[in-house]
Amino acid sequence: MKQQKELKNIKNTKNVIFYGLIGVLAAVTLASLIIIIGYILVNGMTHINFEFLTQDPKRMGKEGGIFSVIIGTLMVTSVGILIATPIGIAAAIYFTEYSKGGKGVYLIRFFTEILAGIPSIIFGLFGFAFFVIFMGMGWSVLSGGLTLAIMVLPTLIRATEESLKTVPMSYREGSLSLGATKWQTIVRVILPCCRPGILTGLILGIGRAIGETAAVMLTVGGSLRLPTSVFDSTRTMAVHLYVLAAEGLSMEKTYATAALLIFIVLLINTSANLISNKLGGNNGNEI
Amino acid sequence: MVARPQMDHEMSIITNDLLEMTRLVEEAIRLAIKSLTEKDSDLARNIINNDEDIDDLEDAIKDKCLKFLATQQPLAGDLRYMISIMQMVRDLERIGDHCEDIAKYTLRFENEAYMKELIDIPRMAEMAAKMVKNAIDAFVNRDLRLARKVWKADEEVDELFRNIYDELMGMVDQDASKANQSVMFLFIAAHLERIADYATNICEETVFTMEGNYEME
Amino acid sequence: MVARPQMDHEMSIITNDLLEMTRLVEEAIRLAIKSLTEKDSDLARNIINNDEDIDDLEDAIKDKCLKFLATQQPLAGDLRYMISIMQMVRDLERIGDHCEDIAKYTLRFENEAYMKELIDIPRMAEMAAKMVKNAIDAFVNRDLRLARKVWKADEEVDELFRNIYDELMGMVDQDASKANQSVMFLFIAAHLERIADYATNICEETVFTMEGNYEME
Amino acid sequence: METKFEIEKLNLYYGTFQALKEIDMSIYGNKITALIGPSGCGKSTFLRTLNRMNDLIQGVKIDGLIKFDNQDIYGKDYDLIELRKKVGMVFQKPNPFPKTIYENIVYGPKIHGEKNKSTLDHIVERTLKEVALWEEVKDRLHKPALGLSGGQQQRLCIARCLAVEPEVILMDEPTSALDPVATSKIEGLLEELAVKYTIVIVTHNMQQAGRVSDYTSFFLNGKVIETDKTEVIFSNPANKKTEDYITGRFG
Amino acid sequence: METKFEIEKLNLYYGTFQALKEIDMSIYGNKITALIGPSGCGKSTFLRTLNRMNDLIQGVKIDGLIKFDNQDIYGKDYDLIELRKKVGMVFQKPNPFPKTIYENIVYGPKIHGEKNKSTLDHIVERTLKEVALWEEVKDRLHKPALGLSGGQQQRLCIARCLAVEPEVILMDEPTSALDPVATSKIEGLLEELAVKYTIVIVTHNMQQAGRVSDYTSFFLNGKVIETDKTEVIFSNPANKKTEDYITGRFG
Amino acid sequence: MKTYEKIIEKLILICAVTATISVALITLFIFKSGLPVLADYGVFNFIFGTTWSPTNGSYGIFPLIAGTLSVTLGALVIGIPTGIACAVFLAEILPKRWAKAFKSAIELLAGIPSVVYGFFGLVVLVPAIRNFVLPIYKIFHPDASATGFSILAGAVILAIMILPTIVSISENSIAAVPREYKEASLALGANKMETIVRILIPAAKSGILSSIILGMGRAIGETMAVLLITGNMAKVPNGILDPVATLTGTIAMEMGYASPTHQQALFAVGIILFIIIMLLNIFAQLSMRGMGGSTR
Amino acid sequence: GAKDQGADTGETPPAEQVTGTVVTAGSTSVQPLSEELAAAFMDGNSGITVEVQGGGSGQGIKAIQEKIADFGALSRGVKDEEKASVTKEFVIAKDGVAVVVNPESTVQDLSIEQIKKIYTGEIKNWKEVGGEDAPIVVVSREEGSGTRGAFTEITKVAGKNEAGEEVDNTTKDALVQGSTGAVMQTVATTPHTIGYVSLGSLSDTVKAVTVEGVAPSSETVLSGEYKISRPFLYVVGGELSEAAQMYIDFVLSAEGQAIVEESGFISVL
Ligand SMILES: Nc1ncnc2c1ncn2[C@@H]1O[C@H](COP(=O)(O)OP(=O)(O)OP(=O)(O)O)[C@@H](O)[C@H]1O
Ligand SMILES: Nc1ncnc2c1ncn2[C@@H]1O[C@H](COP(=O)(O)OP(=O)(O)OP(=O)(O)O)[C@@H](O)[C@H]1O
Ligand SMILES: [Mg+2]
Ligand SMILES: [Mg+2]
Ligand SMILES: O=P([O-])([O-])[O-]
Repeated sequence: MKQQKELKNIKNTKNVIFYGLIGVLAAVTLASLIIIIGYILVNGMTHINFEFLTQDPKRMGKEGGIFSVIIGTLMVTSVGILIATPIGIAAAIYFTEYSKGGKGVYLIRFFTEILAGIPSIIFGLFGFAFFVIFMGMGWSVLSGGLTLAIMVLPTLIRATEESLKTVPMSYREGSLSLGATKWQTIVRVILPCCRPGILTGLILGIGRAIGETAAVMLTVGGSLRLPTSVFDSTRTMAVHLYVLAAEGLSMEKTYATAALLIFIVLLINTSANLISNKLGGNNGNEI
Repeated sequence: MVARPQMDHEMSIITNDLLEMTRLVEEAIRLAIKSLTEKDSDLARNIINNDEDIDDLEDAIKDKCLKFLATQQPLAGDLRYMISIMQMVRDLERIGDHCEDIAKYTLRFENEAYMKELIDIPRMAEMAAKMVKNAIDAFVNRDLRLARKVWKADEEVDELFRNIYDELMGMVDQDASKANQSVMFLFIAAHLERIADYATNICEETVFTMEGNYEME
Repeated sequence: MVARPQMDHEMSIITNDLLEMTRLVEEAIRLAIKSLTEKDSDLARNIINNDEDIDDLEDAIKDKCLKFLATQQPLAGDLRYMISIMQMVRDLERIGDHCEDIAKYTLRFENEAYMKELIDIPRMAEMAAKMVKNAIDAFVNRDLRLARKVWKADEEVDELFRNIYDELMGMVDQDASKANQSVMFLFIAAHLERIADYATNICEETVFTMEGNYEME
Repeated sequence: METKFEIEKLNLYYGTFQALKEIDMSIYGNKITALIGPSGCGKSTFLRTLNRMNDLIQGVKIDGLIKFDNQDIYGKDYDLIELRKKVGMVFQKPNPFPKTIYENIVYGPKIHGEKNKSTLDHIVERTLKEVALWEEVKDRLHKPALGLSGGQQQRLCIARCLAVEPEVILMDEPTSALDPVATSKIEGLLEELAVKYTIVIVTHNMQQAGRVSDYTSFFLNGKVIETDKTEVIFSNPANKKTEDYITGRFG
Repeated sequence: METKFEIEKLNLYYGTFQALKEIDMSIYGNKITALIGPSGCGKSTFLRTLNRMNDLIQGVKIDGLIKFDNQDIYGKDYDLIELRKKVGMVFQKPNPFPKTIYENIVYGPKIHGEKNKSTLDHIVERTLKEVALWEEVKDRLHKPALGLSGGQQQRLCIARCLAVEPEVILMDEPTSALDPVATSKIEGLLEELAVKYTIVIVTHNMQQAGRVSDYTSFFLNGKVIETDKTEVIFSNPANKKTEDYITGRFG
Repeated sequence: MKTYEKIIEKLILICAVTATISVALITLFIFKSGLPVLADYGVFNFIFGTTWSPTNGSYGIFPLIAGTLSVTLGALVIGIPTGIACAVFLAEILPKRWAKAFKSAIELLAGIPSVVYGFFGLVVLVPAIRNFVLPIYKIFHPDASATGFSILAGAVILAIMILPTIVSISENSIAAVPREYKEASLALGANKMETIVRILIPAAKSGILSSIILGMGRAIGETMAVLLITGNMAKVPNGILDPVATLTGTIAMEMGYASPTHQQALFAVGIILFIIIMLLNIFAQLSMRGMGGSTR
Repeated sequence: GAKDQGADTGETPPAEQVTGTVVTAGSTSVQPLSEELAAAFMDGNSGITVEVQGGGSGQGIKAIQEKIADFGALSRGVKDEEKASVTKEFVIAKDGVAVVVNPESTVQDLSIEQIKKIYTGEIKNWKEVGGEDAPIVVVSREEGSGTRGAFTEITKVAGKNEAGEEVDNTTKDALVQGSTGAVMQTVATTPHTIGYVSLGSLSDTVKAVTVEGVAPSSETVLSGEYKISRPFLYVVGGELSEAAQMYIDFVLSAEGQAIVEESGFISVL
């Protein structure tokens, strides 16, 4: 009995320490989040105004707004995502639905994993050497988009694959047993189930693309011009932010750009959450 | 929506078979007595032959019940119903045997005139036949009151049997030459009494099916 | 590892009950005839009283079988075994009833001397008792050969019954005063013949349990 | 009695493991055939050879003959899609697609080229009535199928299967995920379906095999030990192993 | 006969939904009590009130009295951990931890402070023997438990539960994920366990309730309709609803 | 019918090998540019040389490797316990509603561009370390001096950056532990803490491990944030307050201004980085496969 | 030329108007100036687009090699190994390199020798150069930086060794920052720091010290009093396009050089 009591006391102490530690660490995480985002937003929001959003940068961004940069960001990101999405989804489909195992597939998969781990600076070097120079695309939205596409490909593949894997085998069997072909099954049953998963992957990809600096700087260039086609050079917000910060051109604009960037990321995340919640009702994972 | 169409369907087939068998048996009782009273040997021979039908029907019903038990695995009321039927058809079959026996007596006395007019025996036969029919009806319709009535009716049959016994034994005492016929009539009456007994057994089964025990009162 | 300990356990309990009932019934046959031959009214009364035990045992076994069917849901051989037992105990119970009837005759002739020494009837009783015992043994031990032997033995009993019938009717013809006793003995013999019939029915059940049909040959 | 499937000397290997051994069997039209046997004896494997769902699995090797309506379904020219249309399948766990009830049912017909809206409507109504689900769902045809209860879902899957007008329906333990009430509804349905369709059902539930099927096949270790009328199998099987299995003496 | 649990006027609410209504029941020591009833009638809910597993679920409200060995288990001072030790639980799907067989069994004793290696060894051997698994696994005690077959896993889970020396074992459809052979092994086991333990088992399988239990309770819509000896419930239930349910007339 | 299915299959196969082709091209281009330096300078000298001074023709990247590893290690030391604690907190302790909000907030951290982190580190964290951490550090090492540009700064920022990865993958895998395990443990009389420590975390270990490895990959590969705050001193560090230079930081910083040979040297650094990442990936895959057996 | 699709953008040009795109790429120190110049140039020549890219001096060289830019912008001299790919170089401006210290520092002036000793690690404490008793925190630019190149060369931090090879002796204990802004940020916020930044980017968050008594300014650099300065170059790899020629002409014109001065750099005129 006494022993029991002792045991209980030990357990109580352990409990207190355990929960205390977890609570503190979680609080620290949350605090760092709030501090970082808060710091940037507080310092930056006041400088975001209509002009900042609608004017082109002047004097390297020391003055004026970041309109052309916003457009540039949109273009580069869109090109990257538009190229990566179909390829990524198709690749994921290949891995989960078509591949029959074996060394070859294992290798392909392995390299895809490798791709995910390659640092962005190396993508930048590669993009510069390959797209900008070797393919003769110059610094352009297209070069950057293609580089970003390769960069976000593993993210997309992985997310899509994960959600493809959660589609119960029984759906495939159900469809095939009704006389559907494999492709019909994929298009009509499996992919619709994966919409939230693919969307999540897409959002992650967009996030990565928007936030990317090193790779973009080397491939899109740093022109402050408003791009009129995908062959033009431009600058993304992340690059702009980097240049502003690095050259110490204007603290004000630096904070404002950072705040806007965070704001956009926030917006994308929230809308993604909303959309996936909505699609979620249609998701097969629930049974 | 009926959740057990197959089960109900098979049960009703078996019930119908049971009714059919009852009809055959009831008829056998009546015809047996008819052959006796009217000294109709052909009829008697018919009955003896037809007993096989009853036997076959018994086997068929039991087989169906067995298969029903094996495949449908009934419980509670359904289970008791099936068990009762299996017991009943055995009784019905035995009633059939008794009729066959009665018919055999007819044949044995084919060429002899009866020592007396038959009154009580046909009455008794009629009563027994009715009892069998009612017993089965009570079962099939789950009519406890009717079952109890039939069960009670057995007392009358017993009474009647005792009367017949006394009367016949009295006749033997008076005239030993009538002994043979008397004994025969006695046996026939005993058969009928037995048939009535079976009817009461059937009533007991009804009570069992419906209440789960054999308490008649 | 035995996969169905409960089931086997319950089956053996029921089998034991069946054996016990058989023992009681067998004893009842022997004692009934003993009370008759030795004119032992007390014994006769005992038998009549004890019939209730047999009846109770029948109810108990049937109840156990029912519960076994309901809870264990046996199939195939096990199912047939249970069904057979339910049919058999009914027959055993009826054998008991027949013994009771025989004992009642003993009482009826309590104060009368028998017109003749009883030889064939005890022999017949002994045969019937043996048949019952063997029939059940055959069933419990799944001994088809024994079952068939018992089934065949019925012919002897029938033969014996016919002899007794002729003998007794002959006596009545000669001496009408013996009619009463003769008829009684005849009835007793008929009862015994019936008992033997039941034994053959039990044998049929054995064949059914083991082979799934009632074909005896 | 028409023979729908005629199986002769069927052997099936998963890699080197032989899952089916020298199976000979006939499956009769408009009858319900139940396949029973201990876990891993090859019931599902056998069932899935009948509409070639095993083709999906790597390393499956088959020899022997399976004739469906007298044609060798593993023959070179045999149209797999056509086979799967004619030989529908219902699975252990109800697997309606995460679409609406309506979309689930018209999925098959649409795949096979049916576009006419009123024909599709008609198919939906007909099949839902066939599975006795019409009354329950007619007001929510365009609601998600996953909102149905398990038993309703399984009936929907059957309806979906009926929508492509199969001749045979294969069912792999179709009620093992359902509660008794839902199960008995499906069982009731089976008998009605057998009027029009041939049904082959795998079940672990001996009682179920007994209740619903006309024929029962007992599988053991990849072999068919005994096939007979169901009532015979359950009341008086010919083979000792069958009896041991159904009376639970096995193992 | 000893009464292990005495339940009086038990009501349970999930939020506003009342899942159990005025349950009165006694559960007897060293007996097997089966709970049957259609899906959603509250069997699992009831079972889980007995070791307070419902505490885990948010928004559960309970009133009424549950006495275990004459103590109110929902009483203020009642030691929840002690209760769960004494009232073990086995779940529908075999759920051995992803550890070794040995580790699975000693998990409970270790939690409760047992450190002595030889005592633990002894517990492992004893419990595995109790569940008739010792011979099958004694050479692979330190192999992952998930490598066992479903039936073995479930027996392991029972052994794991026995290792903390419970008085009562609650089982929620413990064989519904198993095949008939594994099921009948578990059923065989139950009867042996009932010598030492009190068992409450939820089952959808009426035959199983019939085969293994001493008492059966029929639940319907959160109420106990009838509790009686199993044989009575199955051969001659007092309540019409019970009869309708067990004969499949229900719904 | 059959033919169009075949064509689709081929198309999809092509998409599937895109990633592989990319890796091949990347490898090709990087090796093409970097190999000459490696060949001339000698792999051993390159990797184990302690002087990084391209202008002077010294290409020893050992300090850079040490810098990368120390920062990464620091980030893991901070990030793993915090991340797992956070994951446990989210999965097991916080009520569902709150957990969802918390989790999407943390995922937000993943979306913040790394420049922002670097910038934040530069203006907030570095001074903070100098002003608050250094005095404490001085208690133990009285003659220490530091500017705040340090392994610690890099580690903290990287830890924050990899937190979302660790938290969200770990949380998912903890939440994916079958409920039955938890119930079984509780039903055996274990309390919640015991259940978490002994059952949930071990059962989720493969997910947690992969989250760590992914996080590690991100930490190693991270460029811009580290660049601004670690001081970029190509020297093997002695303590956590020492500045270091990292592989990626050096490439990013110097590539723009480098002369052709210097550029080649940087590509060679890229090769080493590439190989490290490869090894890490192989290790990750192996360890995950090793673990795969013991979980469902 | 790199790109000429710019020709068909905008309204139809007058017959004699030259159209095209001029790309400059390279040093980020030059980039702000290039932006200004380009903007002013485009105001007057609506048919020509001047695209200003950063990337760094090295990238500038690479860009002209690969012909993706017309001009490479360099904030340092052309290295020997680069000479081969450069056909022409234009000095478009000069930039002083200011030596800056943390605003709290008491040091006002440093000699070139002191600076050299500080940057080679010989002098480690401020008190050795007349400041407070505190270790000196040296902040440098990265290897290859134009600013660093000019700074180390002029202060003799770098020089030929005995073998005659060019050696950069910057102390290994220097913090290295990758850009002007980062250096300023570092020096501004970190006590006891010393760094060097482009004069054009100098702001009052840091304190510029006088070198040999001369304060850094356009005038002092222009006059040669302030020693530490470097040229901003436009280099060309091949033939100039017409548009490029017009642009470089503009840059070197008085108008262009005025803009250079406005931007805080030093005119080469
Ligand atoms: N894809 C596969 N690869 C290898 N072996 C397999 C595969 N599928 C099944 N098997 C093996 O083939 C045998 C038969 O499997 P099958 O699934 O047909 O059994 P079953 O009778 O349906 O069992 P259950 O009742 O458990 O569903 C089993 O031993 C099984 O292990
Ligand atoms: N966590 C919960 N929140 C709300 N309602 C619940 C919850 N768990 C169960 N219920 C509801 O309580 C009722 C009883 O559920 P319970 O799980 O006890 O049923 P059951 O009899 O065990 O059914 P089954 O046979 O399907 O396991 C059901 O209507 C169910 O929907
Ligand atoms: Mg199967
Ligand atoms: Mg439940
Ligand atoms: O090349 P810089 O950036 O140092 O001018």
